[in-house]
Amino acid sequence: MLLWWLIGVPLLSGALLAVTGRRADRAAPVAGVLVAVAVLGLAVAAADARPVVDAPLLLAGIRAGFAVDGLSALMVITVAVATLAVLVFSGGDRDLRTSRFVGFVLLFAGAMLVTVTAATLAVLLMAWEVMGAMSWALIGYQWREPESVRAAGTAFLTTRFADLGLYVAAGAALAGGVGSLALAELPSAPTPWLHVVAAGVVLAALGKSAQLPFSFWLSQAMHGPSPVSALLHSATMVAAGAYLLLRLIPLLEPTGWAGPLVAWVGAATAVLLGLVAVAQSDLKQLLAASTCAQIGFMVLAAGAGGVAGGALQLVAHAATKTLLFLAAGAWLVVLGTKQLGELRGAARRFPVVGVTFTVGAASLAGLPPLSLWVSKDAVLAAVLERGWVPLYVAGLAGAVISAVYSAKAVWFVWQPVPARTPAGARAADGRVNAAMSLPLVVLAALAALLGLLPTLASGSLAPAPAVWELVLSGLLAAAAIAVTWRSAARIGAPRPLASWLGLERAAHAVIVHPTLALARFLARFDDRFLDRSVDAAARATGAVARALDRRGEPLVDGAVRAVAVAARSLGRLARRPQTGQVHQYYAQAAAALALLALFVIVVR
Amino acid sequence: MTGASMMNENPGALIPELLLLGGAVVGLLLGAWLPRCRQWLVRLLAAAAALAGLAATAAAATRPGEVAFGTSYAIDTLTHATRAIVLVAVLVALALSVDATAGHRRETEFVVLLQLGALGTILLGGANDLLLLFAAFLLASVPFYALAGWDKSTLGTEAAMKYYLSGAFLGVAMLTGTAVLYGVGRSTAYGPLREGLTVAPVAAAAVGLVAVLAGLLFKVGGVPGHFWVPDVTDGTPAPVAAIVTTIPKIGGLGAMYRLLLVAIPADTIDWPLLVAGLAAVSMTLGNLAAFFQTSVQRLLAYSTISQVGYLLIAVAVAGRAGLAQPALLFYLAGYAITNLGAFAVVAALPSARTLEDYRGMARHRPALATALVVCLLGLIGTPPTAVFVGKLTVFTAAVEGGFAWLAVVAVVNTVASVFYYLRWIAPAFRSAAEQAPPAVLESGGAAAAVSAYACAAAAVLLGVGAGAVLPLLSPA
Amino acid sequence: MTLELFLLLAAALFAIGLYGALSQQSIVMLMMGLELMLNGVIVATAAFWYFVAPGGADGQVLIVVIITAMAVEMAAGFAVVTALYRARRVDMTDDAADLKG
Amino acid sequence: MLSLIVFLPAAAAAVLLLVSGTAPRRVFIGAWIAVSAIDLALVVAVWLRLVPGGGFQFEQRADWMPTVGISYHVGVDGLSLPLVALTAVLFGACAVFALRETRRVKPYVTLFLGLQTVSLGLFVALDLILFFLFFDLSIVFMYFLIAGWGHGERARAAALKFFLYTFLGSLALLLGFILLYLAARPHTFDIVDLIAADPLAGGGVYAALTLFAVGVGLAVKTPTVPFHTWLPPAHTEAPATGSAILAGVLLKMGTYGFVRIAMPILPDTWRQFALVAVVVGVVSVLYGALVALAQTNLKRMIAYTSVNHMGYVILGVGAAGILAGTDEQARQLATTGAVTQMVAHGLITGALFLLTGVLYDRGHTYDMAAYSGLAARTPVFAAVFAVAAFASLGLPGFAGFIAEFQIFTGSLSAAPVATALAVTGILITAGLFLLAVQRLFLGPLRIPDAPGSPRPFADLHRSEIAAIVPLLAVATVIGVLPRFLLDVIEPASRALVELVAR
Amino acid sequence: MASIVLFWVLAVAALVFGFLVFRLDSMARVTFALLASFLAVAGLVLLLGLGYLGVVIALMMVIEMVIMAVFMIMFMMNPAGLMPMSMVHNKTGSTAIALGTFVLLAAGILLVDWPSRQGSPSPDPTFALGEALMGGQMLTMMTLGVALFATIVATVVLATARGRYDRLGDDLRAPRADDPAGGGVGR
Repeated sequence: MLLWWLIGVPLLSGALLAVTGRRADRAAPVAGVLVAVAVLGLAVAAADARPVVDAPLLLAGIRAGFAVDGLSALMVITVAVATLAVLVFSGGDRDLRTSRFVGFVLLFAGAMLVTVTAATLAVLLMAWEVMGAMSWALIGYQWREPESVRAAGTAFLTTRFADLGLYVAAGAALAGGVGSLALAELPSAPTPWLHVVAAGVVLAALGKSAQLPFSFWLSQAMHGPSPVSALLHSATMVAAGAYLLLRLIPLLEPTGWAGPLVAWVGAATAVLLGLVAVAQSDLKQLLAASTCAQIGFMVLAAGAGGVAGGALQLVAHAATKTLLFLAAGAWLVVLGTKQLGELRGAARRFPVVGVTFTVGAASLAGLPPLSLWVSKDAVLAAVLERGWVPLYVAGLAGAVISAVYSAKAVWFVWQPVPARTPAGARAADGRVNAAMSLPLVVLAALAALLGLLPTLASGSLAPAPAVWELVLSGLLAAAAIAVTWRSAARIGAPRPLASWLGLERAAHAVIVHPTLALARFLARFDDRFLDRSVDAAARATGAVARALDRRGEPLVDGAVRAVAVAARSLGRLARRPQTGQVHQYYAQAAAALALLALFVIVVR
Repeated sequence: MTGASMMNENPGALIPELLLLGGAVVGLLLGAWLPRCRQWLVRLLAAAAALAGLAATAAAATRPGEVAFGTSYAIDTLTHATRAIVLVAVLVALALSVDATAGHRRETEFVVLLQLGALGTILLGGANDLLLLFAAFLLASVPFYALAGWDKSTLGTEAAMKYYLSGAFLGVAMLTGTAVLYGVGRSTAYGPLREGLTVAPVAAAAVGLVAVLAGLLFKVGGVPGHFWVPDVTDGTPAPVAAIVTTIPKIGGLGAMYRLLLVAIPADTIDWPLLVAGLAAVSMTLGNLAAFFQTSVQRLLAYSTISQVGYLLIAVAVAGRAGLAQPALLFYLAGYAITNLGAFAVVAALPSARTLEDYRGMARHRPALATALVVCLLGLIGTPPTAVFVGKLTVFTAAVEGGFAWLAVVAVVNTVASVFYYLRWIAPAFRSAAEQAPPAVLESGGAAAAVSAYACAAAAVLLGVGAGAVLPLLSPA
Repeated sequence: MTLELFLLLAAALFAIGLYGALSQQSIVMLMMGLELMLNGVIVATAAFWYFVAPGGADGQVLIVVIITAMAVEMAAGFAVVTALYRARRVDMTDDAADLKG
Repeated sequence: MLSLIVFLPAAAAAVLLLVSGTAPRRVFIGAWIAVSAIDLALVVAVWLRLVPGGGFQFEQRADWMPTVGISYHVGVDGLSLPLVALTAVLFGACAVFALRETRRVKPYVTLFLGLQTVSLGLFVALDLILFFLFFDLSIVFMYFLIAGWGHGERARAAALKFFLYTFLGSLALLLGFILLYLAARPHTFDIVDLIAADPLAGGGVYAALTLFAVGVGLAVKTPTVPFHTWLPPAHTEAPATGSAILAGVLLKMGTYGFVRIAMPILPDTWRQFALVAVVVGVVSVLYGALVALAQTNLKRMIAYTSVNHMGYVILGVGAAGILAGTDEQARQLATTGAVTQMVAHGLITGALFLLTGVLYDRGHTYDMAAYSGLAARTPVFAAVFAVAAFASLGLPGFAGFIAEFQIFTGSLSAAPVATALAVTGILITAGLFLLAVQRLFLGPLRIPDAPGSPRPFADLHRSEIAAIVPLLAVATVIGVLPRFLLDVIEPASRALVELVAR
Repeated sequence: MASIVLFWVLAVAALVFGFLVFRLDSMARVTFALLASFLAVAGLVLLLGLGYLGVVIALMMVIEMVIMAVFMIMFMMNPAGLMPMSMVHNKTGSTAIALGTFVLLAAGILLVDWPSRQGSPSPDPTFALGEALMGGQMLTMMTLGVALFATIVATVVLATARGRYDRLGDDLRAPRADDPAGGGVGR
């Protein structure tokens, strides 16, 4: 029952708010926060009680099962916290104090909660897709802006493309005899289907997590409000992919290929998208790319089988990234810009935001003793345990790069306030109100302290990173920061990196444009050819008739033109014998009768 | 089989026919003494005769079948059904012609000619001997020639001329065929003829059969004896057109069915294929030619040609499909009532001659428009009208009799026919610009309209109640 | 005197009549063609009776039927021509061809 | 009971015909709403008393034409009852929606009541001829609705095409029925008897031809590629309610025919040619989705998505006929999904068509390029449309997902490649619906300046909300709590799958 | 022998006169040519032993042709053949069809294996005919009778311009028939 409440409360209250519309705008922010608090309470309770429930869904075997186990417990709390933080923060933003926004956020969070507690593929897929749709609604929240709308579409379509993998996986699981579609039973599918299931799951997870080659949608998603980004990038949506992979490590293992593939994709994303982040001049874009890169570590962990490391990374990153996005959002609200160049001195002018941002960035950079430093090394330890040295090296490179871009961001905001206000930026008279600051502080604390979690729950982290690894990564991070600090202003932005490796253009060129072209071609085909050939037989016969009667005038009725023309010709032909002349009737009748007699004689 | 022992000249077996004849003779005499405006008595007498004939038919149908007047006249289910359908058609024709003929100086003759023609048609259906067949052909033809020219208009007389010339020419063919069949079969009675034909030279028998069929095709208006149909239907008043496109078909098809089934061994002449071909050509030609007609009567004329095509399917499978006879007879009944209904609508709007004249009909004459739609959809074969059951049984019989291809042709044709029926329905339901009914939609009288309603209702009821009727139509 | 000879004669008369029926414009002349065709049929019928089935009377009755038919059709034809002539002052088939199509 | 449900609207129509046409239009539409409500209540009563898995229930059988094996035979089971309910719901919605209809209300209402009888009758018919009767009459009624209340001259052309095309299909169906009738000993048109007899067991050319005729007839109505070309013009030119019924109910007649007639009566042949159905289904899915994607006319677009959605149904029933390499559960899932999809599509697309009717009512064009940013002016309309669009693109939480998910998972083992291809259909539909929502409602405001402007571009009226929202609500309930529906369908689809496998 | 000669003479006569029907210009001559052809055929029928029928044909045709001659003269232009004229259409086609028909028929006649003769003529064919007419074919004759009756009604309807109501008023009460040209016995 607890679990039903956990997923029911946000979903129902969210749906209620979303449906109520403007009438509830006034009460929405408060209601949202209250619900979020309730959810957090439920989440904690659920994490403690570890409930398992289910209900019949489709055919007898396929049930709507939910369960909270270790991984889920961690996730539900993370999700609840992130949601609460985001709702509290957005309460301070005038544009977001609508029941529509709060409703969608709650629905979104509810869907994520369902995702992380789902025990069967069917329910997981449902929540997974709802999350995608809600991301559309949230990214496109400012629907009058064509860019946000387009960004929303891109996000939804890209993730849905990946979701197709889950549909196929579900089918393949059923084909493979896993009639219940239970996640736990998926690995028991026989070979041909096992691979299909794994491939589908991997595709879906990579798409949701904006791993290569799907990363571009996350860049677009920055058009949404900052709290949305915070939610999307931290505990939900992109994290869902990583969560799914972590949850289904037992499925990846027996295939032989899925683990290494996933690991390599994760590592590649960590490195390449890290470089992309370095090249960004827009703070939110930088953070977005860094999200991809950081999620890459989780994916790497999943590929290497390091559940604990991956989960830790997930939680730590959630706290950190929520913090960073909210900070960026706060600046965006008060300063009206998110360009790094225009944010010079922002931290000095808004010290609370600046400090918390710096804490978050330091964590992101992997500076000891902050949370991501630990979690990253936990992931890398899992990789190393496998003996995948190249991957380990790549991971370290990724870590170094993350230090570089974190340092770059921090460098900018702590620069002295420029003398003249950049054009287009809002006059700096805004204040960061309490609703915004409170979550920042809390999150900063979390981001800093979550690294201690494994030590609290002693021994739960396996394999634990060796001391030398921790030291090595800490040193590398520090060194990278030091180097960056001095050259931050000169970091260039190579085109491919600045434009997110051109992934979106590639997607357009490879998938969107051909599809549209095919669609247009087929539409023309449908109109011009298929429609007209409705009665090709009649036309063929009609050809002779038309030769006899060329005067066939164009018919008003365009739709049935081809048939009609043919029919008209035939109709005229059929009327030709009726000349009105009796002697011609006679001749025709006589000839016809003679033919009939001959016919009868011949066929006999 | 022969001679006196079987000789049955009991006139009691022919009560319906005699009633018709008596009605005609008495009616003619009566009419000679009646004032012009009291000629409706003759019509009443004719109706009474027809009703009495129906009662007699019903009574006779309960008795087992027999052969009367030597072997020349068969009284069986086919004959009973022919009688019943023709008599009902006569009743409808009497009703729907009231508006056009009441008080006319030749009203009496109209009624009498109708009765005589109907009598000939019934005899056609029962004829079991080539000689009687031709005599009945003659009797079923001449009165209708006169009906065609009855109104003495320029178009009506032209129609009569064409009708007559077609009939004379194909009548000659029919006599030729009779002579040839007699020559190779040594008899004109169907039973002995069949024995004679089993050993007869095929070529001569084929020529004879085709020539005899030519006359019957003239009666039913099937290709190649169809040339008169459009011209006569178009040139005559709607009641006459209704009569000549409906009544002769009933007996003609019955005669064809009996002739082929009883007298012509399919082993000698492949008549099923012949009739199937005729059916296919008839329905196709009729439908195609109807496509772009603008005159409603001409359109209906071609539609009757196509309907003959469907009816011929049942003839083609005579003896090869159990359903052939009930299918034929039921379709005939449904066709007769539906076709008369459509013509009744035309008769009710005597000024509307083209499809475009019917524009706005639904608004100004909603009931009549409904009747029209029911009848036209009925002719298409939309369930649950009678023609649908007819088509269903006919198609079933066709497939059962090995003519699946013919059923396919019929299906395609049915779809094609929808087009021109809809060309008529569509303007009727288009809103007319003006509020007042246009002049062309002025009523021609209540009788035709009432007949139209009755026919439309009957077409549906017959379809719905087909279950009760069909068992009566199977061969005993 | 054989059946074939009679039949050939009948066929010849029939063909001549057919030619007349097809080629004559005047309705009455056309009717003559039809009569001539029936003339041939009479010959054929009589021959069939004599050479094939002399035992029965069907052939004879057929001839009676043919003669009656000739009379009936003649009468009907004249009546039609009269009516047509009264209505439109023509007696040619070609001139009465308003109904077509 | 069933006969009452079926003929109540017709009786009401007959009574209404006697009422003068000058009576206030509320009388007619009120009567229609009342009749629909009663019908719906009766259907609910039947639903509550139905024993799932109990075969045909509420059967009534009376000889009609015993000599040709035709009887009046009606009954419902788990396959037909959901569709009966769908029909009742949709007609109720259309009745409410019609409150704003002003043109010739009397014939409009009587035609719709007639159509209601016909539609309900088709889904309860257990005799082929009875089925055909309703099948054919649906064409006739719909023809008059399109021609009479459509958009002008083109509507008549579209109606004509609709009539001719679907009539050809119905006659092909009739030929197939005749072949079935002749194959059975004793000859009968009774569906139950035919299923029991399995007259064409063993296949052969005759059986193949029979299935071909039946299949073509149903495929035209469904419609599947390449028999779909009547659909876009018919939908585009039809009035909103007509489109809703056409898409929501009439298209189902085709697919229902597959599960009621083609599959159980011709199991061997169905299995033999199941792959054809699968291919046709997949082609319809992709083709319909792609062509819809390229449309600029909103109603045409939705019409093509019908082709797409019906393609899933065909895929599902086709997969149910492939025994090799599948287990019964998968086939059953595919069948259940196919039936669920019929219901889901009826509700969702019905709502969408009613919404396009609203759009046309306000802007007098379906051209999406003429609109933009309507959400500013008509927030409720935008929200309802967006919900309907997301429901239609198969978002979980709505009925469409439940259906499509079952079809995909059930079909994959039978036809892996085809299903994998078909899955991409949901991506394309997602794209096109997003595009449509984006073009119409989002971005800066733009309203077509049709003649007669300035016109208020009003938001949804109360009657429109009352018509459309319940449809989406039902779709949502099915999407969230599908058991009440699946409990009815599943036993029947199990029985069907067993019949196909025999 | 004599019968053979007679056959040929009559056959040739029937054909020649028949042919002349469509070659002569004068309507009167045409009519009589047709009559001659009929008479020749009547002779042939007599030759085959059907005395009664031969005579009937001859009588019938004489009457018919006389009536026809009257009609010819009534309606047709050029009744006396004063000027040569042609009133034919589609001569080529007609000729082709007629010749074709003849060729086909003749080929058929010569190729077909006609049935052999069965039975023999009754001693009195006329009596046999009468027996048939009063026996097995009675209904045929009755029908023909009714057909003649119908023909009378039909021809009257078609051919008369004025009916009883024109002559005697709508209630048939006129004391005198109103005829444009007086008629009847009392003239």
